[in-house]
This record gives sequence, structure tokens and C-alpha cells, in this order.
Amino acid sequence: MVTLKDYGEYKTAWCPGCGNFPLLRALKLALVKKGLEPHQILIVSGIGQAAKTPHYLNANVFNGLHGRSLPVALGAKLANPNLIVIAESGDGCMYGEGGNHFLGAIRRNIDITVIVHNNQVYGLTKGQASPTSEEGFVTKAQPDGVFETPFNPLAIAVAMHAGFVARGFVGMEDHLVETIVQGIDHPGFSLIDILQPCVSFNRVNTFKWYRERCIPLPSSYDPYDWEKAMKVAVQWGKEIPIGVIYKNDRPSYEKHFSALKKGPLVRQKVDLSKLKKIMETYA
Amino acid sequence: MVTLKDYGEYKTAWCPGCGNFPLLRALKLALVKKGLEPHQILIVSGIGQAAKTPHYLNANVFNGLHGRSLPVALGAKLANPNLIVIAESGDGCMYGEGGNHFLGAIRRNIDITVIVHNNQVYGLTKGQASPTSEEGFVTKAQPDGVFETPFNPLAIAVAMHAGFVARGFVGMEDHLVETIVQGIDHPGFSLIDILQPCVSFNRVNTFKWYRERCIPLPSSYDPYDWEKAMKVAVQWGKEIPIGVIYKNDRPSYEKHFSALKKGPLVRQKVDLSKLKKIMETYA
Amino acid sequence: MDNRCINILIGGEAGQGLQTIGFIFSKGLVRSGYSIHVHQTYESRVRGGHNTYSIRAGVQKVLAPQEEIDLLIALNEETIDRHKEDLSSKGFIIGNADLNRKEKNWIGVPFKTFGDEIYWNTAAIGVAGGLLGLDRRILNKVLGEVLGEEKALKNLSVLEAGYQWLASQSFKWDPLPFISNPSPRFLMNGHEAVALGAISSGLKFCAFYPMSPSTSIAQTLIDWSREMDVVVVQAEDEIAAINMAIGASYAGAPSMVPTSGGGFALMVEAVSLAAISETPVVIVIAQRPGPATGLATRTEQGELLFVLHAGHGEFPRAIFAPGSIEECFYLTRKAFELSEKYQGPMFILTDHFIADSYRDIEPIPVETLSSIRPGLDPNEIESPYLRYRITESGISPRLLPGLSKHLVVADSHEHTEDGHMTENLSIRPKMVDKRLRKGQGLRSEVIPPTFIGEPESEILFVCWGSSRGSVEEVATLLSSSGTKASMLHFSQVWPMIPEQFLHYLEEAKQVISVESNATGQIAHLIRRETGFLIKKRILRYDGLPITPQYIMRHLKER
Amino acid sequence: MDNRCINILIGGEAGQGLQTIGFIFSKGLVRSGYSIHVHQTYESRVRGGHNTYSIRAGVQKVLAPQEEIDLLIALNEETIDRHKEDLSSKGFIIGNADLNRKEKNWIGVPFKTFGDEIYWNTAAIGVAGGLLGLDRRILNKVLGEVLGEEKALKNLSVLEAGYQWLASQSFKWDPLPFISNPSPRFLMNGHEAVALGAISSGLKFCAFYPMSPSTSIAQTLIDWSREMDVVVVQAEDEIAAINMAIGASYAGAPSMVPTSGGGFALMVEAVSLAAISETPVVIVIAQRPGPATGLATRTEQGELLFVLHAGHGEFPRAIFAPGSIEECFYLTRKAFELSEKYQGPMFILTDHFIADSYRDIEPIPVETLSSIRPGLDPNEIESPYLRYRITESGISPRLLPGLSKHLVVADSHEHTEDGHMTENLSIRPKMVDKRLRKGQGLRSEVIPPTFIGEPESEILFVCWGSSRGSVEEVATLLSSSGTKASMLHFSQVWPMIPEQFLHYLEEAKQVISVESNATGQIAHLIRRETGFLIKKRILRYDGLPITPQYIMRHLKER
Ligand SMILES: Cc1ncc(C[n+]2csc(CCOP(=O)(O)OP(=O)(O)O)c2C)c(N)n1
Ligand SMILES: Cc1ncc(C[n+]2csc(CCOP(=O)(O)OP(=O)(O)O)c2C)c(N)n1
Ligand code: SF4
Ligand code: SF4
Ligand SMILES: [Mg+2]
Ligand SMILES: [Mg+2]
Repeated sequence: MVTLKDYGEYKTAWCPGCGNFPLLRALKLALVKKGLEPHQILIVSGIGQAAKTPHYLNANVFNGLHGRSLPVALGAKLANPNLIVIAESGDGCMYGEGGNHFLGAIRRNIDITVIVHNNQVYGLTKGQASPTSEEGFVTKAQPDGVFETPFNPLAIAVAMHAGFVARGFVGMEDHLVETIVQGIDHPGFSLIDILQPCVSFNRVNTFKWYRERCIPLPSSYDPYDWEKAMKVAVQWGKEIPIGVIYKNDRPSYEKHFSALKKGPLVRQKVDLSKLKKIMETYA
Repeated sequence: MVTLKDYGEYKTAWCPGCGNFPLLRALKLALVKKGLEPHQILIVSGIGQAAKTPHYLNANVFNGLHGRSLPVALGAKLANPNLIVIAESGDGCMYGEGGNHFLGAIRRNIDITVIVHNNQVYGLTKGQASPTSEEGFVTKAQPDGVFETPFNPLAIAVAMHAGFVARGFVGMEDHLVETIVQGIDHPGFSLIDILQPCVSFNRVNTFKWYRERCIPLPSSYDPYDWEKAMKVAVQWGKEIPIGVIYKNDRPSYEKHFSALKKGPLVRQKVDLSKLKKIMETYA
Repeated sequence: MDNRCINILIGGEAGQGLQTIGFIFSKGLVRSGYSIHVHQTYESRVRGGHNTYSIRAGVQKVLAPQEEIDLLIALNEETIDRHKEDLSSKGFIIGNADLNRKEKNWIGVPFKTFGDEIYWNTAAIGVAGGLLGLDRRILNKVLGEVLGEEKALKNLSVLEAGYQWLASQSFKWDPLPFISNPSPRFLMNGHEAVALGAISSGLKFCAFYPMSPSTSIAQTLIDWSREMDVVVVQAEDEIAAINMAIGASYAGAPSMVPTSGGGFALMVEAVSLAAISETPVVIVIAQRPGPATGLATRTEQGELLFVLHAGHGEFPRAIFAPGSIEECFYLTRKAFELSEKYQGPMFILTDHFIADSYRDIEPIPVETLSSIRPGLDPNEIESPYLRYRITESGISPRLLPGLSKHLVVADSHEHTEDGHMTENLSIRPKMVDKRLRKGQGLRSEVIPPTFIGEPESEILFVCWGSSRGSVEEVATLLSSSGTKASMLHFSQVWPMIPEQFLHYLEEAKQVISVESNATGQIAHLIRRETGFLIKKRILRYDGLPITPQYIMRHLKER
Repeated sequence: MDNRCINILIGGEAGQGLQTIGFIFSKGLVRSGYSIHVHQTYESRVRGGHNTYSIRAGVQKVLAPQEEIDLLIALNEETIDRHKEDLSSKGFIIGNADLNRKEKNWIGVPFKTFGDEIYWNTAAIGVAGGLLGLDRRILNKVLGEVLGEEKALKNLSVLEAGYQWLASQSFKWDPLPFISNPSPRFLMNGHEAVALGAISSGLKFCAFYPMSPSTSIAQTLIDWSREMDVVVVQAEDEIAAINMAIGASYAGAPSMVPTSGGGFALMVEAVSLAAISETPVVIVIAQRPGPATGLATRTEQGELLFVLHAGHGEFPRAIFAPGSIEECFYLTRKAFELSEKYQGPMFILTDHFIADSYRDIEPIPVETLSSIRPGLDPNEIESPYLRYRITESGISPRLLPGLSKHLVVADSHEHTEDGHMTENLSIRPKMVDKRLRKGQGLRSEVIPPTFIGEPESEILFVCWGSSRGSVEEVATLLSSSGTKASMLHFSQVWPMIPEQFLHYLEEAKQVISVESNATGQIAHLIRRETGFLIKKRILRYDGLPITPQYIMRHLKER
């Protein structure tokens, strides 16, 4: 039986009170709930406060470049589909620097779970606006407030018919754990955008602010209804719906490759006799 | 009076029968219709068959890197908002390599017109699948057909509340000219995704294929209705709506910068007496 | 032995099927026992423009392209106008009779009588085959193999008609000697050899974004991916491509990314990631003229110093620059082996010229080759497992994630031995040193430059990568005409071990570097590594490959 | 003259306000007439960890950081444990009385009696100010200026309390001499100087993506953007940032992009674009230890060769590496001028150390400086206007789009003189040569390395960029103690003109290079450009800057 202990307990470099703490806990709880052992899991992250997460629990880890967790996760999953692959990073990393890979990963529908610590700010670099910062959000680098409309990851993911699209909030542990479990269970690309207060640089979207707004989707909600999902995905303001917003069952990317039908690449030897035949076609 | 002649006539490197020819013509017609002179216009392009377009008419031109037309266009527009800036490239360039800039430009709503030659294939590199290639589309590089769901630029742009979102088809000249004129007129980010058959590498989405499907939106259609626009944007198949799908009137990006309220940067001298005062704050 | 060569240039527009018939004819020549060397030129367009496919053939090993044309096969009139100046005194021009050209060795073929325009190219090689005295059964067979039976059917009769028409004429041609019972050879271009070399060494994953001239590597892998169980992913951009490869390699699939200069420029950050995370990855940079888009379909050797220093931070690497098809195959294998052994990015520099250059090679006995198996046996690892254990060689134990209880932690920060990020500054220099120590291992495995010729020669040519053939030919030529000349060719351009070659430089009367770039990059590098200054440089940077003739012209010039 | 220095280290956690009080105290010292030099260290986190802010102060120009601490201001106990070893024999420790430390020079301050914990830092500098004999009115004033009136109010009384408490004690401190009527000086760090230098030379546009330690350049520009009418855009990524800057510059706004190694790696393709499109752009690479993420908040000089060769294809460039705050200002101006004149990318290498290092400088008379005006007067251009006209200097007429009837066509392909892409191969070498000829102009404007000391010295130290101060201090120190030592400092590292400095190298008995990297990059470069081999190298790559003490230790070692 896997327990929380198996996932370890580490000193972090996060600020006291940061929303990353409950997120880390929820992630561990979800893994325990799934009965997964640390070595079955690979967590790939980018760079940022959020991206430090995999250093704070037991798992296989690839902590790569800012913005590039998704392609690394995809490569690893294709090399060994037996791995449970989680890509984890911040809003800046996933939706800013990594925006193009976000689009690519959704289109492919590869079976990875993407956990985004969305604190609506660049935490590690000390408080510049992030893609999800709200219009008018004032920072040192945006003294006149943000001019751009915020990036709505859920609206884009639903518009692109992503496999699984959900929002969580670190202030609602059980709900978050359940959402992560469902994301891991979903056999395809799963996006979980998690509202995660940054107590140092985001004085607008605080625990309180989110708590007053986050409302779980009712159990009657049908995540397979695309049109409704699209409407839910753009809701933001007085009420922020959380839960699984959209879902479909298209086959995941790695299922398409003939090479993978024989098992993970990592176990396959090169068939040199076949190659010999191929070489002969060059004669 | 500006006439078609002012825009010149050049030898191209395109294949005979390519959909780029009518597109180029429609663009010139739109510029003439607007009464714009070549030197008032800046066309920024990336790399690809589509991206060669600015070499084939008279205008200021910045032909940059594959995928990077949008940031160049943005920089130029901010330096001199008097320029009519058009970013022009192919589907691979704008939605593939340039995907992240596409998201960024929509969020900023800068006043440029983006013309995408969407032939659903990589033309210049000889026929690999592009982001807009349909699922199952077979190419030399995708012998088992495309596994990804296609990138729907309109759905994403509408989902993101882009300023102006339209689709055109090179086979309907008047409609296309009118759409481009409206795009240029719109004071904000305007996306015009143009269906442009590639006669050499796309044997599926041919002139005939598009002609049988493209249906102009009725004049009663209200492009300000986001919910309806979202539904129209995802329509693809038997009927492909063309025209202005969505539109809103939020202020364009360059309006926010205090420096630009005094006119284009390119005309502004450095005020060294002000700088002297600033330097003194370091004493 | 007969050391004559003939040089055949087929010219026409993109879309006229030049490459297909050029390839068929090349294969016919090789099957007939001749050694060949192909050089292609084309423009950055899909239809129209002016393309060429040159085949130089001979009895002895053909090393290089040749400028003078012995047989010009003109699929359009422009070809004649562009190339007739290069025709040798006894050279022929094959073209459409209707053009009614007045050149003295004009072979006007009544193509119209053979069929539709799309078959004229086949007719032309029929005529050429007849002229060269090629066994028509060989060409017939190749045609069938290349075009597929159905398509071949109509073409076969046209080919035959070409042969027959030629037979009815009385053009005098001094054919290459007939070769009886030729031993089988492979016909392969540089990028096919890279791709097949990669597969043979264990490649399981490739991610790419299309870019000339690198695409053909990915395409070759795709062509054989189902048979060889290789996963090839067309990525959203080059940054994704290399990060995917790094991810796949981390998880145990030997990986490669083929690209060109502009695409590689986008990969530079990830090169640095491969270095610090100590993840094997093989990167092929197929060079073309820059800066930026430059000349997309031409050749250059302009990225040596760029690739040598690409990536922020300091770490060891190896860079190969194959000068022959065989080297394309074997050095790719070597790159994979070093990449796995030393756990980091390794590089191969090809270029447009060698990428497309079909040549005949000795069959490669792939079944005798070894292939790499990534990672160590987890059972032989002591606990706690330390991914970045500090060792004398700098090589740390690499395990693959998910295959045992050991957790594999890879990191882009400076890290402790267990892979977790650290800000402990006393660890930093130890880790830097550990990574740099792998460079010593790499230095001990360097393939020395190839020296051909006699020591203490009048002229020593120094070259690297694809220009080898032309330089070797010139050196041989000069030597046989009384000027002692030799060649020093670097097929591995980094690390550079002065002891392996400095004496050659010092012994030669004159050293001349020969490179397809404008600044003399290998000369710079040799200066830096040895102090030896190469003063005379023959450089070419108009987008065409270095030819023996180009070298000879520039030798004379001063 | 009194050449004593005192070194004050303030230590504590991120979030304890170290930087604020450090800055206030620095400013107080400068206003009091002392020369200062600040060195900061911090971790890659926002709260917690261990940070330091060191101020070295003296009467004469202070050049470098110092390892020995004369006054340790401990905002937490960890600071004492970490740094007490470095305390000089007469050094003091200021800390919270409750810690009850037993060190001999312990100044236990009853902070609790002064107010809440958030004020303890201010109290500490009150005590320190008293100890150093600083005029409290100066610190009061600075406090008000820095914190703003409201916030200052409470702090002022705490500061006062600190002073008073100290006065009531009897610690013996040998203060720096009092300076009457000090002349005004600026207190500025390296990145502020870069930003202000850029504005003074005409910068109108900056695009950036946040990355330590480069962000402070963009931040300084943002801070003054409204006053100085500068547009600063936070881009979606670094690729966007540099392409935006290129677009803005093409259209007439002098542009800059600040970044660090990893961000710059992503810009490499666009560097090549700036080169072939001949668009001015200034790129600042604020170095930090790599590879990849490395140590995000530490210092290194690891990108010299990377930046020198970044970009595919061949083109000229200039690279500056300021060694002082003044050089940060003036060399940035120079980079802008060259960039505009030679129409291409120019580079500035800073690093974490100099970025954050506040120092006092002579006031800069900005009102006397010139600023660049991009482009030529369209009325003086003959028709047809050729953007890439081939000229002797290689410099072509640059016009700005939209300001006249002339059409400005810029292109990333190889192009004809009018800017349109071409596949005419005879144009190619002419355009390559034209671009490379601009390199000759750049060579004619190179700032020679600074030589300090006497020729024919025992030891000649070679260095570049931010390590200048420490090297200069060591050279002076050695000379004054009998070993003739001198320094050769490159503030422009490329192009390198051997005639400017080779004789210094040849004349010295021993040449030692001093660099903050592991492989000795400037030594490599000198070897390549001059053939001169620097055998002894003092290298540091643990993330901390080179200090005079570090050099001395390594001199002795062998
Ligand atoms: C290529 C590159 N650019 C920039 C950075 C600097 N950087 C590190 S983290 C970060 C932003 C972090 O924001 P986010 O992803 O939202 O994570 P958070 O810290 O808020 O959790 C940036 C810009 C980098 N490491 N690499
Ligand atoms: C960085 C980089 N990667 C790849 C390429 C090669 N390349 C040139 S055009 C092109 C695709 C063109 O497709 P698209 O943008 O759809 O234009 P089309 O040719 O179809 O009009 C690619 C991949 C390049 N020039 N630069
Ligand atoms: S800066 Fe914000 S996100 Fe980062 S650790 Fe601190 S509170 Fe958390
Ligand atoms: S390849 Fe396709 S898109 Fe390109 S010119 Fe030819 S037909 Fe047009
Ligand atoms: Mg964030
Ligand atoms: Mg296309």
C-alpha cells in the first residue's frame, strides 16, 4: 500500500503561505489515492516556482527549461508509454514561453496530465504580469496595468477540443485531489489549470478572492457537451466554475504509432536482419 | 488616384495554377480600393510560398524568419503607428512555428492585419502536413495520415476574443477583397484566414473542394455576437462559412502607450534635459 | 586502369522529373559497374526555375563533381543556353529536335514521336543510355523498381524507343569500358546514409521540423519507420523537436534531431539542457548558406564555429563532418555511441551538397554491427542511486526512469549528485569539473584527420566535411603532374588533437585551407588549437560546392 | 592619502529588506563622500534562504569586492554562523541582543526595544551609521527619499534610536576620515548605467522577457519610460522580443533587448536575421552560470565564445564587456552608435555581479551627449533607392519605411541590391563580401584594451568585463609590494586587433588570464587571433565573482 510517506517530505524554497504548498499536498494525495508508486511516475517541469515542485516529492523527474516541459513529456511518453507522465509548471511557463507547445500537445492528445500552477503572475522572476494576469493588473513591470486580455487556457483548450479540461483551486483540497485523479485516469491529454495564490506578488487574486468565487460544477454537469463547456470555460469574475469542464474520448496520440504496438521503445532491440534487407534495396 | 498598376506586376516563383495568384490579386485590389499608396504600407512576412508575396507587389517589405512575422510587425507598428502594417504568411508559418506569437498578438490586439494563406500544407518544403491539415491527411511525411486534430485558427481567435476574425477563399474575389478591406479598416488585430489551394501538394482541399463548401455568411449575421461566432468558427465540413465571423471594438494595443501619444517614436528626439533630471536622482 | 570520367548534366525545370530520371540513370550506371558521383542544384520553388542533376561516372572511384560537361541532357532550351559554355570539346547535347539548335554536337531527338511531354525525360535517358552503351535491361529493371510496375509500363516503351532511335543514328562517342560481372554496390546519398547509420546504431526516436536540406534525413527515417519500429514526430517547431528528443532519450529511446542552421539556432538553448541534464542526443546540422534564410537550396560550410560554441555555459562535445557517404554512415554511428557513453549532445555537420549527392559505396554489412543499449542495469546499481555521481571519468551511472525502483532525477539547474537543484556553491565547481572531465574521454576517442599523400609535400590542403572529394582529387592530380601535394581532411572537427596532425602542417612547404565559407573557419580553429597560422585559404561561398576545377583556378590565381 | 577600506556585509533572508537598507546605507556613504563598491548575493527564491549585501567603502576609489568583513550586520543568526570566519581581527558583528552571542566583537543591539521586527533592519543601519560616524542627517534624508515620506516616518525614529543606542555604548572603531564638502557623485549599478546609456543614445524601444539578471535593465527602462517616451514591451518569449526589436528598429526606433544566456540562446536565429537584413539592434547578455538554468542568481563570464559565434552564417559584429559602471554607460552608447552605423546586431556582455554592483561614479553630463537619429534623409537618396546598395564600406543607404515615397525592402534571403530575394549565385559572394566589409569598419573603431601598470612587468594579468576591478586592485597591490604587475583589460572583446596589445603580452615575463569561467575563453580567443598562448589561467566558476583575494590565493598556489 502506497502512503503519503512514500512521497517524502522536503524543505522547499517557496514563500511561507504560498499556494504551492496545498497544491503539492493535493498532488501527493492524488498519487496515493491512485495507488501509484513513485517509480511509476515521471514528472516533467519547466522553470519557475511551480516548476520546482517535482524536487519536493519522490518520483522520476526531468526538470528542464522554462516553457519546454510539454515536448520533453511527450518524448518521454513516446519512449515509454508505461510511464505515468505529468507535466507540471506555472502559468508563465506553460502559457507564455511554452504557448506553442501547449497548442501542439492539445492537438496531439497525448496521454499526459498537465498541471498548471496558475497564480496569474511570474513568481520566480519577482512579479511581472503573466499571460493569465487580468487586464489592468499593476506590477512593477506593468506600472500602467496590463494592456492585454488575459489568456484563458480553458477556453482555448475547449475550443481546440482538448481531451480533458479542468480547473481546480488549491483552497479546496478534496475537489482538487479528485480532479487530479480524474486527469490522470483520462487516457489522453488532460489539462488541469489550478488557481494557486502567490502571496508575494499577486495581491489581487488572493486565497480570499478565489474562495469567494470558486464554485464546483454541479454533479449534473455533462463535460461531454462542447457547446456548454465553451460557455463555462469563459466564465470568470463573480463566479469561477471549477471541476471537469470538458472531456472527449478520442484516442490518444501514442496509440497511432505502429512501433509502439510492440511495447515501449525502450525495450525494443534493433532488428538488424530487417535492416539488412532494407540496405539491400539501395543496391 | 491609386491604380492596380501602382502595385506592379512581377514574375513569381509559384507553381502555375497556385491559389496564391488570386490571393495576391485580391490583396492588390483591396489596397487600391482603400486608396492606399505603396509607401504607406508595410508588409511583413515569414518564410514559405505565401511569405514570398510581398516580393510580388510594391510596398515596404520586411521579409523575416519563418514563423516570426507577427513580432516584427508589432515592433514596426509600435515604432510608427502611421504605417498600415500587414503580416502575411502561410498556415505553417503563422500557426505552426509562429503559434506562440499568434496567441500573443491576439491578446494585445495591435492594429495590424494578418493575412494567412491557408493551404493546409507546407508548400515550400514540399508537402508535409501543416497545423491545419485535416486528420488522416496523407503525405510523404505522414504516410499513415495526420494523427493530430487540425488547428482551427478561427475558433481559437474567437475563443480569445480577438478584435476581428474572418475567413476568405481565393476563389471568390469580390468577397475576399471586401474582407481584406474590412480587415484593414478594423482598428485592432484583424485575422483573415484565407483558403488557398496548393495545386502541387494538397490534392484533397482543391479549388473544387473549397468552392463546393464555402458559403458567405448572410448579411444578417451579427459578428458582434460571441456565442454565435464561436459556433460558426468551428463549422467545417460540408459547409464552410466565409466572411467576418467575429469582431469587437476594444482599443488597440498601441493606444495604451504614453510615449505614442506624442506621435510615432520614429519622429521623437531624446529629451536630454529631461534625462539630466533623471540622472540627478542617482546622486 | 582506365581513369577517365564522363560528366552528364541533366537540366530542366522543377517539376519536369529531373530527380527521378537522374536517379534511375545513376542506378543504371552503378548496376553496370561504374562508380558515380551525383551533384544536384535546384531553386527554392516547386515548379519552374532551373534545376540540374549531374552524374559523373567512371571506372575508378569517382570522388567529386566536375564542371566540364560531357553530356548535356536538356529538358528545356534554357538548359542549353546556360550550360553550353561548359561543354567539353567532344561533348554532346541531347535535346528536343524541335529546338533546332546549331551547336556542333547537337543530338536533336524527335521526342514528340515518342509520346506525351511527361515521357520525354525517359526518352532522353534512353538516348543517353544508348550513347553510353549501357545494357538496356539494366535500365529497364531500375525503371520498374523506381517507378513501380504500373507507371513503369508506359515508360519502358519510351525508354526503348530512345535506345532504338539512338541506334539508328551515327553519333560517335567513346564509351566507358564495359565492366563484366560488376560486384554489387549501394547507391546512396549522404542523408540516407546518416539515417541508416542512425537506425543501425539503435535510433528509436526522431523529432524534426521540416527544413532544407535536413528534411531528407527525417524522410528516410519515416520511410523505414514501420519496418524498423522507429517513432518519428513532426514537431510544432524546432524547439519542440529537440526537447522531445531529449525527453525520449531520457526515457531510453536513442534520439536524433536533423535540422539546418536556422532551425539549429532555435535549438541552442536545449543543447545546453542536454549538456547539464547529461542526456544523450545526436543533432545533425545540414548546412546551407546563411545568414538567416540565405539560400535555402544551396550549399555552404558556414556553421563550424557556430555549432562548436552553441549553447550557453561550458560543456564538452564532439562534432563530426563526414566527407563521404561511408563516413555519413559510420560517423553517425560514432556520434550515437559517444552520445550514449558521454551522455550529452553530439553533432554531425552535413550540407546541401553531400545530402543530395548519390554515390556508389561498398555494401555495408549491417548485420555485423553493434547497436547501443541505453542505460545501465538497475540491479547493478548501489543505493542510494545518484544520477550525477561524481566519478573520475565524469561519467555518471545512467538509469532509465520507470524500469526499476530507482528514481531518476534529471535537472537543468546546477544540482547535487542526486539530481536535485542546489544553491550550494561548493558543489558547483565539482559538477562543472565532472562534466568537463567527460571531454578528456572524448579527446581520447578522436578520429584523426585523414592524411593522403606524402609527407613534406609542396602543398598540403586542409579541409573538412563534404569538400574532401574535390580536394583529394586535386591533390592526386597535382602529385601525378609533378607537384607533390597532399590532403589533410577532418571528418571529426572537434575535439582537435594537435599531436594527431600538427607535424603534417609544419612539414609542408605551403598549407592551404579549402572551405565552403567566407571566413575560413577551420583555419581559425587550427590557429586557436595549435597556434599554426594557415595563410592561404581557398574559400567558396556562392552556394555551389567546391569542385576540383574551382581549387585549380584559385591555385593559379595567386 | 588614506587608502583604507572598510567592508560591511549585511546578511539575512530574502524578504528581510536587505536590499533596501543596503541601498540606503550605500547612498548615505556616497553622500558622505566615500567611494563604495557593492556586491550582492542571493538565492533563486523570494522569501527565506540566505542573502548578502556587501558594501566596501573607502576614501579613494574602491574597485572591487573584498572577502574579509569589517562590519557584519546580521539580520538573522544564520548570517553570523556563515560569515564569522571572514571577520577581520578588529571587525564587529551587529545583531539582535537576544541572540546572546559570545563573539568578542559582538554588538548585541536590543532591537526589540526599537519596534516591530520589520524595523530592525533600519535600526541596524542606525547603529552602523553611528559606529562609522556618518552624519545622521544624511541617512535621514536618504531614508526619506528611498522609502517615501509616509513609510520613512516610522523608520526615521528607529534609525535615530539606533544612533542613540550606539552613542550610549563604548565600542571602539577607527572610522574612515571625515570628508568635508564632498563633491556630488552618482550611485548606480551596472544595469542602471546600461539602461540610462541606452536612453541617452536614442533608445526608443525595448522588448524583453524576464530573466535574471537581465530584468533590471528592462525594469530601469520601464521606470523612466513615461518621462523619456520609451516603449517597453514584455514579450511572450525571447524570440518574440528580439523580432519585435528588429521590427521596431527597421521602422526607425533604436532598439535593445536585454536577456541572459538561456534567453539569448533563443534569439540566435534572429541575430542572424538582423545581420542579413542589416537591421540595427543592441543585445545585452547578462551572464549567469550555465549550462541551461544553472545558477540563476549567481555570476559567471561564460558566454564570450558563444556570443561571438552565435547566429548561423557569417557576418561581422562587435562585443563589449564593460568593466566599470562608467563603461556600462558609455559602451552601451557605443554599441548603439555602431549598430546604427554598421546596421547589424551589436552585443554587450554584463553579468550578475556588475548588474547588481552599486558604485559611485562621476556625474555624467548627459546634456552634452549626442544621440543617434536612425536612417538617412530620403531627399538625398537617388532613385531607384537600393536598400542594399553595394558600397566600398559595405554600408548601404538606410531609409525608414513610410517616411518617403521610397520603398524600403528588407529581406532574410540572399537578395539583390533592391532587397528582393534572389537565386542568382553571382550576386551572393558580392553581398557576403559587402556585409563582411562592414567588419573592416568595425575593426577601425575598436576600443583598445586598457593597460595599467608598467611595460615589461613580472606579471601581466589579462582580463575582460566585470573582473577588471579585482584584477586592477591586485596589480596595484603587487606593484606596491615589489612585484611589478600590470593589467590588460578588454572592455571590447571583439573585434580583436593584435597590434593594439600583442606587445604587452610579449613583453611581460608571465601572462596570467583571469576569468569567471572554467575553460579560459579570452585566452582561447587571444590564441586564435594572435597565436599567443596564455598558459597560466586563474579561473573561477563557483558562481561568485573574482575577488582580489581569490586571485592572490591562486597566485600563491602555484
Ligand atoms: C528561456 C528563459 N527565459 C526566462 C527565464 C526566467 N524565468 C524563470 S521562471 C520565469 C517565470 C515564472 O513564472 P511562472 O511560469 O508563472 O511560474 P511561477 O514562478 O509563477 O510559479 C521566468 C520568466 C528562464 N529561466 N528561461
Ligand atoms: C526556423 C525554420 N524552420 C523551418 C524552415 C523551413 N520552412 C520554410 S517554409 C516552411 C513551411 C511553409 O509552410 P507554410 O507556412 O504553410 O507556407 P506555404 O509554403 O505552404 O505557403 C518551412 C518549414 C525555415 N525556413 N526556418
Ligand atoms: S513568489 Fe509567489 S508563487 Fe513563488 S513561492 Fe512565493 S508566494 Fe509562491
Ligand atoms: S507548392 Fe503549392 S502553395 Fe507553393 S506555389 Fe506550388 S501550388 Fe502554390
Ligand atoms: Mg506563475
Ligand atoms: Mg501552407
